[in-house]
Amino acid sequence: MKAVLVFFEGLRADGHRDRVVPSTGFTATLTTLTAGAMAFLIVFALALSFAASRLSDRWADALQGTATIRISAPADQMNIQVERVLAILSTTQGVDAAKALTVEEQQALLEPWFGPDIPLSNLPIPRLIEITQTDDGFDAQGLRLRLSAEAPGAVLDDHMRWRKPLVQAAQRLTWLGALAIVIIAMTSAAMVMLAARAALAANAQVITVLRLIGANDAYIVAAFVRRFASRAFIGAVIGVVAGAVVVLFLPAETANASILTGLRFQGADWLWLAIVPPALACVAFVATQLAAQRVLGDLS
Amino acid sequence: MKAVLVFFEGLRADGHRDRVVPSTGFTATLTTLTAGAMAFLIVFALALSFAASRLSDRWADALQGTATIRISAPADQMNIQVERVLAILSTTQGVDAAKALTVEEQQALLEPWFGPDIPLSNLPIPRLIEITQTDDGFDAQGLRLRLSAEAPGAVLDDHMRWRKPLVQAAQRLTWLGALAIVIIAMTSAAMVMLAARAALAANAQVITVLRLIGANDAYIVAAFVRRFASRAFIGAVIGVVAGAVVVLFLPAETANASILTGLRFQGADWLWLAIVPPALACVAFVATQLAAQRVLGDLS
Amino acid sequence: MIELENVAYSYGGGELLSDMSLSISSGAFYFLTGPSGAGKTTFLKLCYGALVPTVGQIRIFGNDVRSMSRDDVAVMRRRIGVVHQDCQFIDHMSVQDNIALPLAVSGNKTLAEDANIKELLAWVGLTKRAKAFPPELSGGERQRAALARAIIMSPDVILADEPTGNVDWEMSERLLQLLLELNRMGKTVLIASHDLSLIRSAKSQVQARVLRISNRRLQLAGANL
Amino acid sequence: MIELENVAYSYGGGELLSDMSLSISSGAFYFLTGPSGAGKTTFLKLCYGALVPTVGQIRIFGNDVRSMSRDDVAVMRRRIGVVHQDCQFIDHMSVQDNIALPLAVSGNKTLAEDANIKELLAWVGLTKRAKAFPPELSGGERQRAALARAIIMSPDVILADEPTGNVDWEMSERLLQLLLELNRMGKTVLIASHDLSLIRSAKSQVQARVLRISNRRLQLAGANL
Ligand SMILES: Nc1ncnc2c1ncn2[C@@H]1O[C@H](COP(=O)(O)OP(=O)(O)OP(=O)(O)O)[C@@H](O)[C@H]1O
Ligand SMILES: Nc1ncnc2c1ncn2[C@@H]1O[C@H](COP(=O)(O)OP(=O)(O)OP(=O)(O)O)[C@@H](O)[C@H]1O
Ligand SMILES: [Mg+2]
Ligand SMILES: [Mg+2]
Repeated sequence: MKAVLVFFEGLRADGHRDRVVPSTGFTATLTTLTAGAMAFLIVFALALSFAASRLSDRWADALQGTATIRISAPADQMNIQVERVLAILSTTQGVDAAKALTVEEQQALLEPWFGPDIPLSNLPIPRLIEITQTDDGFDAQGLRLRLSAEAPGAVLDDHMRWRKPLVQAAQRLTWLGALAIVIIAMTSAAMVMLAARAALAANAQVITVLRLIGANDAYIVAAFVRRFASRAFIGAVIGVVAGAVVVLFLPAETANASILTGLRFQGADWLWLAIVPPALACVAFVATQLAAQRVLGDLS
Repeated sequence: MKAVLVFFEGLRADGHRDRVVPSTGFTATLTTLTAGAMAFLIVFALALSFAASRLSDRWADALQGTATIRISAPADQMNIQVERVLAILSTTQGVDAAKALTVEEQQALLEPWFGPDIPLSNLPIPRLIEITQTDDGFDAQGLRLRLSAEAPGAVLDDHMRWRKPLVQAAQRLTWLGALAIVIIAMTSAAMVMLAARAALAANAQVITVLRLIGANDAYIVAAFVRRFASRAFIGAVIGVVAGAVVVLFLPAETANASILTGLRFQGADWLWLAIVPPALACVAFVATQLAAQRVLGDLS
Repeated sequence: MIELENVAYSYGGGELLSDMSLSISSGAFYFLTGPSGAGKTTFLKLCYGALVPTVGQIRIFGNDVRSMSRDDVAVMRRRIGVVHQDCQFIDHMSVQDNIALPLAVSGNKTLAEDANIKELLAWVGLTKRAKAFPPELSGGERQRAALARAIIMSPDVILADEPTGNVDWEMSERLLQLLLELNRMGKTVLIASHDLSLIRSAKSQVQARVLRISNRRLQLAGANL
Repeated sequence: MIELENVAYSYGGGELLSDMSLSISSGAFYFLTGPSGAGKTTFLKLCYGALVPTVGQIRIFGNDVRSMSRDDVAVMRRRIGVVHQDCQFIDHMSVQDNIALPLAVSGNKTLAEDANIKELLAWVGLTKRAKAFPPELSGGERQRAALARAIIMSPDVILADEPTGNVDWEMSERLLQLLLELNRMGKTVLIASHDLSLIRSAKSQVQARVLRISNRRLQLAGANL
């Protein structure tokens, strides 16, 4: 309860009280500069993290979207089976579109391996149906069961073999990005805390004088908390802006490097930056409050 | 010249002079803690950077290692052409090994598309030769020219189409890792500088007293420089060790996620960690020297 | 106002002050003397609650110091004006703001007191230095500023530790007049000083009692000055 | 030793000190008086090169202060012992170490001087407090420690700013004896003080000259004390 009162007392502006804490000098700028440097780092951690998660999204999208059904059947049965499989697919949840490949398309697929002259039309080769999945994907196991019951010549290949390592790689990238941001955010909080405490230690005389002339603890704590929290906020705003400007001026993604997105923030990502200054100000607020109360505890 | 003298004067141990700078108290630990936190971050930046570069190396290796030659020829000419191509390859620089695929191997390649029953042996399909490149790779253009002259039915496919975006992605990952480490290292240097200056500002009285009783500038600067540089060094050692321990305890790379290497340092990477403490100590050294000289400049 | 009962104090080594009993009554004028290091400053610190006695009881305005909360101590200090021996100020605020600080801190900022500050500054001879910063003051000016800050709240008790250690004879006479004036208005005054001529001068104008710390004990010095 | 020629000094506003000429000769004993804020501390700062005159010339040990390098000033200060009005110490070093600091700083640490420190501590009455830290000292003890630190290097000139402002009469007599002793050994002594009885006591034992700052000028006070 008392802490809450101190909190609100801390946010009420008071001209005289604000002047009690020095507004210039080196120890005064320590909190600002630290919050600035840390906000700058956090911007990069965010940028890295978003880039990693975009990259992994793209990989997942690119791979997860497709599957293939291969139908082997005697020549006269072939078209019936293809029809039947397409019918099954049209009622399968998670299948966005299904399309039987034409002979020319199948030939194009094989070209890298056999050149353009392979006489496919004369061969009893299987037909391929390409499936585009919806975002949720379909139940491969269920589909396999239905296919084996209704179209025994059809084999589903959901490309799992190719997909798995890349999806794992993408997940790990996202995870690394998140780890980086957690570690940088935690270190930043520690640094801002450290700076606030150091600035407070350098202002021990102000606290002593105030206590001696009869200021109560809430007044003293509030004077420092307001100043330091606002300094951390201002510093963090400067740091975020500087970081954002640098990120903006980084080489943009080149057109053909589409598989890896650039480091720039995109769309709503920018909003995350707005959280950084209040967060660092809160850290400074709490750190100053604790440190001031500790210094005061030593004064009778 | 004078700066050099001050440098060596700064590193000479002197019991009394060392005691002149407080060894305890909050502002005293500021430099240590800052260097520690920053070294901790640098360890992660290094880990990220190494992981990115290993990842991109693997991608490049996996893709760059192979190429294929497809030979289409009348059935009777086929074996002669294959022999001739293999002969050409054996004298081509940058080709590590070349091997004609057997019919079974070609069948296995096609299986995903056509099932196991495709009657390849009866077909006039081209033969494939798999090439393993050396690290340097071969000159694809030159090889194509030779092939078109000596074995007109052979077509070289160096997988460039598939490779390019992935190699670019890998390069970009390495570049991001390097960017992260440069930014974190620069911010760390700035923070250590800031901490040293703040600690010095808090010790202004010591400087004033020393100047008043007749200590010359070299003595005063040396006293602070030694202390702060060694504090930064100790803090950085602690930070590096803490960071290394955390990195060690991160989940190791799982066996099947082989495409993305883990965050752990490997082999000689560990040596890089040894550079961090001396580097931060140097930053503290220079920062303290400059700051002390500035404070002294204000004292008559 | 301030009552000590069998009070003893020690900083950790042997006892510095032992077995002191005293009742400082309202409106009295005291001097406190004793050799350097005898414990005068320590005694004053006990009187304004900065130190808690190791033995015995101290009551300030009727409250036992041991039972006071931190905020009680803060409020109590607004009723006791203290001139510290090593006067500390807030170095980035002007002398005038420093002197007015107790008003701001206790929330009693009114125009009447604004006029009061001007008068007070004139009395301690700091009108010209009102806009200066504390580190720019001379030793005597600091002491005078500290005295002004101590009495701006018009406290019930004034404790002054060597308030004239760095000022010349004329100025210390002038400051004494100020303190005598306040005493006449009913304030209790206790001055720690080793300036015998100041004590003599005061004794000729007011019925001042002289306390002496010797052999770790508080003694009432008689007319033997 | 220290020569002033038409020196004036101003902190930025009007001139605080004007047109002062003086030659402090070796082995002399000076007192400096003047009202609080007259510029005594400023005058002493000019004498040990902490301030450079705005007008005129000051030569210390024959060197013009304006032409001295920073290291020259440092070396010169080892020959001038100064007791500052607001004595500052290195708070995390013991009193004894603080007093010995000038020796360490100038590289003259020998055993002989170690014995010297003990003797000096005894003389200023700080033997028992030798291991204490400066913030634990009483006001008078600080001043005595500052005096001990000023004379440990056995300097040619001793400048003391109110060295007895916080000590009782007996102790100030004792400190005066120490300074007189040093003066007899040939050291030049200059004491800024407003303690008239101290000045009188000194005049009865040595041929002391009394300088007075009034109306921004330096005057030699005659026998009119
Ligand atoms: N914080 C402290 N810790 C330990 N000892 C202390 C502390 N403060 C003061 N002392 C010691 O207690 C003794 C009394 O100190 P005090 O300041 O009360 O003396 P005083 O009578 O005011 O002397 P002065 O006239 O020199 O100011 C001194 O010897 C001093 O060294
Ligand atoms: N750094 C400064 N900047 C501006 N004015 C200053 C500065 N230092 C001192 N003064 C002013 O110069 C005047 C003389 O100061 P000085 O300290 O020399 O006086 P003093 O004779 O030593 O007085 P006291 O006996 O009170 O110590 C004072 O009015 C003081 O306010
Ligand atoms: Mg005292
Ligand atoms: Mg002075």
